[in-house]
Amino acid sequence: MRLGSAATIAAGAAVLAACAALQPSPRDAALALMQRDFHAEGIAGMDRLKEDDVQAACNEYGNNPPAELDAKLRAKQYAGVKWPADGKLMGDWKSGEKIAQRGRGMTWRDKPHQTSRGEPNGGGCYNCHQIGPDTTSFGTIGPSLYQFGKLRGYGTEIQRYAYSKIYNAKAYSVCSQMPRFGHAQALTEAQIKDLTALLMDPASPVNSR
Amino acid sequence: MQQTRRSVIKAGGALGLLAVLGSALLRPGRALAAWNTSAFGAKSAVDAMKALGMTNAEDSKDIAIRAPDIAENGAVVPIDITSNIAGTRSISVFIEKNPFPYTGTFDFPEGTVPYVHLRAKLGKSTPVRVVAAAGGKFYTTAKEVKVTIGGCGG
Amino acid sequence: MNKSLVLGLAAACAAALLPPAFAQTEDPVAADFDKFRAVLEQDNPAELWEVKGEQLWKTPRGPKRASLEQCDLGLGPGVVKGAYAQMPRYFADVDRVMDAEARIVHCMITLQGFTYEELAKKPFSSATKTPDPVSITTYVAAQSAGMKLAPPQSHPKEKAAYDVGKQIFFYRAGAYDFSCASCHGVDGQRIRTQPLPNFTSPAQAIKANQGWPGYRMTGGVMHTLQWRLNDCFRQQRFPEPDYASEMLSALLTYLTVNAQGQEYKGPGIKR
Amino acid sequence: MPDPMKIRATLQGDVADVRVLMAHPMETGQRKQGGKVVPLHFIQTITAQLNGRTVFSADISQAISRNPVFAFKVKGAKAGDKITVTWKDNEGESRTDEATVRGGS
Repeated sequence: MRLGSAATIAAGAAVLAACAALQPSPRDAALALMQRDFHAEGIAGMDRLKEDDVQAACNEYGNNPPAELDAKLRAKQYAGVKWPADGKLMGDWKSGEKIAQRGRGMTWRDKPHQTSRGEPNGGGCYNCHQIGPDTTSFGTIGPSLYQFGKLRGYGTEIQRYAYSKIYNAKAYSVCSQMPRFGHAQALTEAQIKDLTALLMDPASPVNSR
Repeated sequence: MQQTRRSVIKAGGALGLLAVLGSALLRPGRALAAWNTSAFGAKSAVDAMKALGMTNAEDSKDIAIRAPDIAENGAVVPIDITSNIAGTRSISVFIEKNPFPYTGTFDFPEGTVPYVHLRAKLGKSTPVRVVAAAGGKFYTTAKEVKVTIGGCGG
Repeated sequence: MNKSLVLGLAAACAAALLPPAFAQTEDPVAADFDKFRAVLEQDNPAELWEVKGEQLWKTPRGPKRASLEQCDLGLGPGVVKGAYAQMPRYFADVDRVMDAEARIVHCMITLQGFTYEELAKKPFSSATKTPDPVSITTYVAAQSAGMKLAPPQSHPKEKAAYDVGKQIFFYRAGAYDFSCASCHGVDGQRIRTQPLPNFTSPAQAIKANQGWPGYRMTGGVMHTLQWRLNDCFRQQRFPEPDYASEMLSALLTYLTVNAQGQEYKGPGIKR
Repeated sequence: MPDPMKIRATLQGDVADVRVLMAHPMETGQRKQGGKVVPLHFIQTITAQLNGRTVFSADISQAISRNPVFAFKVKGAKAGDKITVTWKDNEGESRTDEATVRGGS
């Protein structure tokens, strides 16, 4: 009886193990369900559900990847930043303000970015950040950028930081919630220059008032 | 009220921009009072008040307007109005910066409390002006309401 | 970590007309919004759809000329009272977890003979038309007003739906690297002027359900949680979720179970 | 045929607190849909009667919010009294609904 019982238990355990192996993990089940229950719409294709290396690391490690992987990914993202060919990092802060205000772009209802039919995308910056002194309906998901240049200095290094941070925030913090506007081709080089000017031009109200 | 209405009729000769919709609907008990096309078609609160015969309105602290300082959504701004002026027969509302400021007149026969709750569309930040009619005279006050842009729809 | 965040949300977030300055931590604006939200909720146009939904529930309709009074929302055929507060739940007849609207759609298909395709074609309200499942869901939800949320977690598939929903909630992907948690995973944040509840916190999780179905002031239309999740995924820059899908039921299971035991006040008013 | 109103009339002492929800698009004539302007379509007049006597009336514009909500207070009402509300819009459509005044707390 003892033996029998042990055998039963062993057999039961084997079945359970087999079941566990067959049972997909919650993550695999979620991926399969999303694959089945989303559909491409407008410019938002099913490819958007696929993680790239950065997204995969943040998903796997709860937005806190091990230091070594984190450093590797950051370096790779930074290396992908495309610097302006003319070497100028600053555009027009007035146009930057409009880009910061505008939240449109990249959803399934939007047209492709800056095609003949589509209007230019916005950065939606005010959704998360305080920036200029005149807009008080700003979000608080990101830090205040008011007086960005005034507080940090107007030097080239800070300009490069601002430009590359907007281009690819993951070059500095792998699991930052900030989109990679240049990397994702959500904003053009000229637009990122305009945003850099909004933050860094001493004449921009961000710094002058 | 009757007085007000009669002066309205006198003042409101020409049918304005909105003539096409002023189908002159008559109501029981108010045979003389038609929907005032020229007041509703006026593009400023001053012109609308003229069309309604509401001249020389006197500033009053006895009209209470309860509305948000900042409206969460300009499409639906709740407004409570109470007149504490004895004998108030009507309350009129003007949203000064709307394209057509005159928003409505609410009549209170004897026995009805001079109070109304309404919800209005505010195109942008604007004073909301109220004129109360009592004893053949007009009393007014206003409250500023700011309209913001919000987030993603709660 | 995550100090620099930018979300690029919403067509609604365009230019801003300006309220007086307010500090980032203190939020008198939100307090004022709450006060007048209560005024608005006292007379909620959503009640117009409750009335309509009740008629739709009780009237024989569809190719099969049947009412929905035999629809089982989990508490037995025809039992509406309290059903909404106890969903999503497992339904043996379909062997899956369904949220309220998914179940109503299921009943419209099986009992009344409508097709999923016609119901899913234009499932969200416009200025001129409110789809029937929206009105019916509003009616059903109103019959749980004042009750505590109690989505069951006893069936293995209900537990699995919670785990899967949690994965979906935290899954970062798409053009902007967003997940649901990008907006709804931390306390005390705001997008533009709109407070963002943290759905991972038991105290705030109720806000995922509270006020839905809701009369939305923008456009003056009635929307359900199906719309809310659809528009979140749009702004998350994801592809579009299928209407009344199992995936959305799983996500709703996660959101609702997190708010277990909290009082649901019935249909509300939304910005 | 327009959808019914929802009318609630509750006594507070001898004052009936009357609250009315109306289903109406209240189009401003400025909204576009599919590239076309949606024509003006709005309620212009409202009257309310208590047991047949007019107790409240209003002329309103398109600036009243979609699906209008109004509340007013009538003195001298009793439980069981009939309150009737009628609206008419600029296209000549109208709707009348009735409710019974209920005792308050």
